[in-house]
Amino acid sequence: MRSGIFLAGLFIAALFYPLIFPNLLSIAIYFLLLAGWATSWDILGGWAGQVSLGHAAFVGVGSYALAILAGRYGIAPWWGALAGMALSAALAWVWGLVTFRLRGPYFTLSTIAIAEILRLVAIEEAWLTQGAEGIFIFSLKSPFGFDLFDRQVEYYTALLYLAAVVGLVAWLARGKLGYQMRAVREDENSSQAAGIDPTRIKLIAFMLSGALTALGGAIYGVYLSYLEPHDIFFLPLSVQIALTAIIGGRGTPFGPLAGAFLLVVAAEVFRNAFAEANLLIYGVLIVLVVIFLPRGLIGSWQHRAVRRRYARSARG
Amino acid sequence: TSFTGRFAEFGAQHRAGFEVALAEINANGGVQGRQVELVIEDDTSSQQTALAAAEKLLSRDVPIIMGAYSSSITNPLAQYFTRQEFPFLVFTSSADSITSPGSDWVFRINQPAATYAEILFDVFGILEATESLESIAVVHGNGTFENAVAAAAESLSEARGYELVEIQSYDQGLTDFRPILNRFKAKSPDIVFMVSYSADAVAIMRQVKETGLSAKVFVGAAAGFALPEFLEGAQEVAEYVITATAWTKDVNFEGAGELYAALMEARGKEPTYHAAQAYAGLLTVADALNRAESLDPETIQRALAETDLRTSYGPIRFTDFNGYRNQNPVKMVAEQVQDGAFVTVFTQEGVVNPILCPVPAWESR
Amino acid sequence: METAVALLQNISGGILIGGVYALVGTGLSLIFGVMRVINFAHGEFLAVGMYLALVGHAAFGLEPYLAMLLVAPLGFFVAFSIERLVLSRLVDSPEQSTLLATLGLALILSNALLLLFGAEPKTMYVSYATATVNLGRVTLSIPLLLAGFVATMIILALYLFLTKTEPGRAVRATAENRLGAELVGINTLAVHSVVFGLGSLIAMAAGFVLMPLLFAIPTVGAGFTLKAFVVTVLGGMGSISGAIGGGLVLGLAEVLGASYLSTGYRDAYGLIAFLAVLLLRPEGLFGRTIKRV
Amino acid sequence: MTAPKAKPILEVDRLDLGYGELQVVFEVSLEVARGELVGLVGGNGSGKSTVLRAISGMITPWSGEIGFDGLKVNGLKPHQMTRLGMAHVPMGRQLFPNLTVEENLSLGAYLRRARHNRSRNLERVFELFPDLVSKRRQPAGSLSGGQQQMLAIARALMLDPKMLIMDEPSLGLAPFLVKEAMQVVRRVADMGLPILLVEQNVRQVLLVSDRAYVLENGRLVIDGPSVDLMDNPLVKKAYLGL
Amino acid sequence: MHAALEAEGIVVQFGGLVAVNDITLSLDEGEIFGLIGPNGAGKTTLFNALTGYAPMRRGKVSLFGEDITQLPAFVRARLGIGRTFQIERPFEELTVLENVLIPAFLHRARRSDAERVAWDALEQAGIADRAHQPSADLNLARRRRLELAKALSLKPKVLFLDELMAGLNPPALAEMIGFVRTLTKSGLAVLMVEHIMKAVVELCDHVMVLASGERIAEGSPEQVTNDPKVIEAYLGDSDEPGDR
Ligand SMILES: Nc1ncnc2c1ncn2[C@@H]1O[C@H](COP(=O)(O)OP(=O)(O)OP(=O)(O)O)[C@@H](O)[C@H]1O
Ligand SMILES: Nc1ncnc2c1ncn2[C@@H]1O[C@H](COP(=O)(O)OP(=O)(O)OP(=O)(O)O)[C@@H](O)[C@H]1O
Ligand SMILES: [Mg+2]
Ligand SMILES: [Mg+2]
Repeated sequence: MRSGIFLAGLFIAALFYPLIFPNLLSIAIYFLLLAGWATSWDILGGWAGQVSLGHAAFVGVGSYALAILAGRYGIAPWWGALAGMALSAALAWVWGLVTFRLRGPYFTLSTIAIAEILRLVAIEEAWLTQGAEGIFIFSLKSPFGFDLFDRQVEYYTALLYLAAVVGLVAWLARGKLGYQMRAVREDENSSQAAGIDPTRIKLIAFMLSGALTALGGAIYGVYLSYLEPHDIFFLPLSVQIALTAIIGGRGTPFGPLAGAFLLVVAAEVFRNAFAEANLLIYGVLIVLVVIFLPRGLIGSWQHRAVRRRYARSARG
Repeated sequence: TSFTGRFAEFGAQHRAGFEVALAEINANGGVQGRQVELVIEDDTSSQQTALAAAEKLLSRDVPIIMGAYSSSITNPLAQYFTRQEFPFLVFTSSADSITSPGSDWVFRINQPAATYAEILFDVFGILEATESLESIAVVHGNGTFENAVAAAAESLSEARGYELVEIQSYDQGLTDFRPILNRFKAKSPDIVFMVSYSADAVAIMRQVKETGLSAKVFVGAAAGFALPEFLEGAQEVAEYVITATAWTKDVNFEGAGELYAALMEARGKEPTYHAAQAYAGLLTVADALNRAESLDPETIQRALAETDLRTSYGPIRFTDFNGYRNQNPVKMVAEQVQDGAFVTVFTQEGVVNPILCPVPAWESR
Repeated sequence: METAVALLQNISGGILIGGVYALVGTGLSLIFGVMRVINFAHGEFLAVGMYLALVGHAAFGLEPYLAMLLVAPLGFFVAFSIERLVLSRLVDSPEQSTLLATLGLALILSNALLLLFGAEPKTMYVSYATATVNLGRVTLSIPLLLAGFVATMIILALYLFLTKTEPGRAVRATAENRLGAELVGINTLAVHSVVFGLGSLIAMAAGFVLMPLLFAIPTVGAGFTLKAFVVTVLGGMGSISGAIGGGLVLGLAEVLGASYLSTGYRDAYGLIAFLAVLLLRPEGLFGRTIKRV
Repeated sequence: MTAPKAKPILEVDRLDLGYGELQVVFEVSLEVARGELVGLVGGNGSGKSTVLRAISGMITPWSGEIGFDGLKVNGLKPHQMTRLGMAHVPMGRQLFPNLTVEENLSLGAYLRRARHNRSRNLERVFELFPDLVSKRRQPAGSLSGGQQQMLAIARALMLDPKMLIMDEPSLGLAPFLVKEAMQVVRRVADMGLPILLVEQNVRQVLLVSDRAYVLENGRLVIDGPSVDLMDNPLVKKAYLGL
Repeated sequence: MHAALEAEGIVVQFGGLVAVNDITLSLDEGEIFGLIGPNGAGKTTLFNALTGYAPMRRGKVSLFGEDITQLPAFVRARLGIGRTFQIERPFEELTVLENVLIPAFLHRARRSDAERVAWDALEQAGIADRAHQPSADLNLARRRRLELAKALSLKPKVLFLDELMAGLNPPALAEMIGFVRTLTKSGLAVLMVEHIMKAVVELCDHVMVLASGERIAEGSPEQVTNDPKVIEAYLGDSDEPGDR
């Protein structure tokens, strides 16, 4: 409850951000998108416990769907985004059906493989994606007269996206599906004994996760306005999405948000402060967080809080 | 530009070029009597960091922005600056799409990718006088740039009547080209046309020898084959390879030799044409700023458009041609590896040094 | 006739490349088998190996294979210390912690290489870089032959170590049950450090043997990490003999796919084989199924 | 016969133990003399396993002292304790399921101190557990629960230990195996090896042990010769279900 | 009128090993059925077959006359089969209440409704006082109660208990026996595997003895405990451990 109020406050503060920092919008947009992707990733990776290192594929599907539909057929970007989400959900469904027989590290490795294959497809099937040449988003229909290429508009779109994703996850977490996902993560046999169909729950999680990631991908596509397979279907992007969620705290509604904040700010600060050593320091930061906060920023805090609350109630 | 990440190698070259140019400009009294300050941001080889850095630069009231190395990064930057109506000078990225269709705000001093193929096909034309060249096989990386060069080669083969027997792409970082080369060998093409970054270039040539693939002409379009690392790594197998490049120390522009020496000193090792491009880019900017009455974007844009500069990199002026926009029509040069060194063999003015052709078969070297 | 020679040529090329892949996979498999850590920095250790070979070559003018023997202790020490400093603190942490930690290590290593050696590709020139031998009409690259041979020897040595020696048995016991191993007096944390050191050293050795064939750039590792994953999954995670089979399958799949289908999808062939194996035989092509009660 | 005469092999002095911020064992002191079979009993969650874990080095004591064979051993790791001659048969046995029975046993004698006696000990162990002889080439994971328990004890004996500590060796065993396991424990003790035995099955423990301690909510409440405890009304009520 | 649960000719094989061989049993509402036998006899495996976790080679299972042989475990759980696991498996990252909430959601989608069901189950299993404790920190006795509460919040019609009493000390054991006894009052049918003969004798209406996958005896607790075959294979002859 308290965290709900805190979050609403944060959201309102975020509404004023462009007024205070009109020149720091790009980085804020990326933060919002990364947080949104990580939160979406976490539905599958944190709540349902299936660590994916292939989520860049959904960013790709979302952004390419929008770009292709808008560029070639002049279809409005929101329909493009929807199409990307639908396509991603379908992709996740097939992907899940094929790979959910695998457990733990095997599943993770299979996601890398599938995303890599998709990257090669995006490069090789130039008739669809224009291949390595890349694809531009030159003009888009403007909803209500908003110019979608305007950084402010993009900022608010991304903010809405993040708010929606975080809100959805926070709401899910308290309800039936949230608990069913956690049950599946903890122990598939036990969850069957509780009447849960683990495959179905994982599929739902995967499809939701994929579709929401694709929505963020569509916004990202507009923000970049130029897409190229190597950069979009990029293993490091997949890794960063997962990293953000895990550093923040897997399976916590606000962990990915905290993770994105830490990573984006750290990356920017290090980029300016350490010049060529910046990625090295960034790596050190990751290792330190892992060693000292093994459950991630929010996760470790929550873990301790639950115990403290219990210890207090047991004493009192 | 990129100082870390995948493209860090080129960022380092750029830095040398900037240093030399900046020293020169400020030694000559700066711009309109003021010393020039260069603000550099590292894009960490990432599109999104580049965009954030661009916005940051805009907010710092710089008059003009230059960038970046990779076309995949420059493309979104060009889009961004066009929308912001801010002058943007491209000095290395060669994807055609940057200036074709291009925009009023994007200027490029370096050559588009297609010209790499053009100059080489011009060389083939010359060689036709003595040799019959009919078939061509292309191997290229699947990056934006290599792809563009290969596409140009494909259409040029058709336009100029060569039979394209194979065109094969490979994924970056590939180590084993033998399957591709064996395929080529089966078709025995007259020309082997390779488009690769430097690291792959060495591996390809070594494996060409290993598989015993012989052809009358080996050409390496683009970056990989024109770098000093290529000579160092490939050694004797690099012999006879013809490459296209934007600039060498032997080009007949005044001061090229001195520039080479200065860049050499700044980089601490063999400079590449990327360094020269960065140098020329900065000179262009200084020149435009010198002519601009004020620092608002339109004025600078106009000043840029009117650029007519001679540098040791070559002449710089921006025109519209063949669908390009604000593109400096660079004259490329072709070099051939002869006795372990790059020898400039062909420029727009014609053959300057003899071109060795046909390449002897491996057994008889 | 021509096509038969070409096929033989391709198969032998695939086998040799596969030998090197097997070596890369073996190290990863060893680490996973004992520590249950998927080492995302594995390829980076290979890159470290390449640079060590370069340094050895440049500083002492050593043949990479000789340099390997000299520099091996140093490489082992680096990996050993990294395990001590980082991974050993994570033995009781949740599974994703080690995954993250190795990702962090990968970043650290590749950027340390960038700072030390610069970004430009470095090649090593050895006199036999392009030498070949002919077996009938099949041409084989000598550096590749050497690489395949050394890879085989290293794997063999590792196999003998694990099955025939007392410390090897301690390693296997640790892999089976860490607490159980502690209880018979095995210092399992030390075993982890040694195993990580060994596994990474094997990756570095792969870097050494690849150096005359390839080039070093600081970011070369990531691709090899992926290949190592493919190899280990093909062969069965944690199985040394499996890694050999996995390496060969990957080498052949890539070469044959690239030769007879399309080269653009070359990397996809290995990945598709990988997925197929994961789905049809999750224990690996060569793994045994051990069902427990 | 039961009173310790020489200096005890294990001395535990005012031990405080816990997990995270939660203390579960308070000022526990106990000792085991050479040649003695001592029981440690108590209700669920009273902290018995926790005490054993501290002794074998799996957890570090908050305060208090553990002395083994004349040395202060606080904070040593399990493998270090093993090196000193402390063998621990934990709950869940911790065998190497994919290795054969024989390999499991020979790993039991992994340490140098035990290695040269390996074949002699192997004979002794097979004498003690004749059931294992026919299974020596089978993977440990394929044994029945009772056989696995035997193997766990046997592996501990391969170490040539100075002392043995055991956690619930009868858990989950069929009734006749419970008795058999207890008899084995007694036989091992009769060979002169000091044993600290933790068991849920209080009745069985009191039947086989020389002396016993009773732990309740992390504190020692009663101790004394097992025969006396058998008749102690408190023990009768709380632990024997009488 | 159908029996609550009927199983006919169940056979389970692992490779060459026949773990359960041709077992038939039937269980009525309100009945407690005991399954005993030496380690490795196949008790857990039989449980797994009936609840849908082990593949059956042959045989038929029906619940109130409805054939459930082909149904996966989670569907059987929805139809009213609750079970505990021999090695308890709490959802470790969750608190006790949340653990029980998960099965409680099965019949109620609303959280407040599900919470009510969960609290009832916690009360019934006697662990309501620990509702907010992280389940990973529970001791053995409480883990067992949590297992029971989880099974109960499914509102099952047939309950499978696999060694629920193992490792409990006498007071905890007596308490647990009490819990189980109250369960049958509402007509729940219970199938239990136990090595603790005290619990078997006190609770079961009917006992079956397995050894090496075969049924070797069946009947009332008294009949079975006095059967020489059972004494030889399972109970052992004397009550005293060794002679000293
Ligand atoms: N790993 C752990 N983390 C947190 N608390 C623990 C842990 N292990 C045990 N505890 C708590 O410590 C207390 C003592 O546990 P311990 O296992 O020592 O009891 P025990 O006497 O062996 O009981 P049992 O009959 O269950 O084996 C219990 O309340 C238990 O919940
Ligand atoms: N997944 C499996 N794969 C192979 N064999 C198995 C498997 N599960 C059980 N077994 C074998 O089936 C037999 C019966 O095992 P089960 O677990 O049913 O015994 P149990 O009667 O429950 O014994 P306990 O009282 O020790 O729990 C054993 O021999 C066991 O080794
Ligand atoms: Mg215990
Ligand atoms: Mg069982």
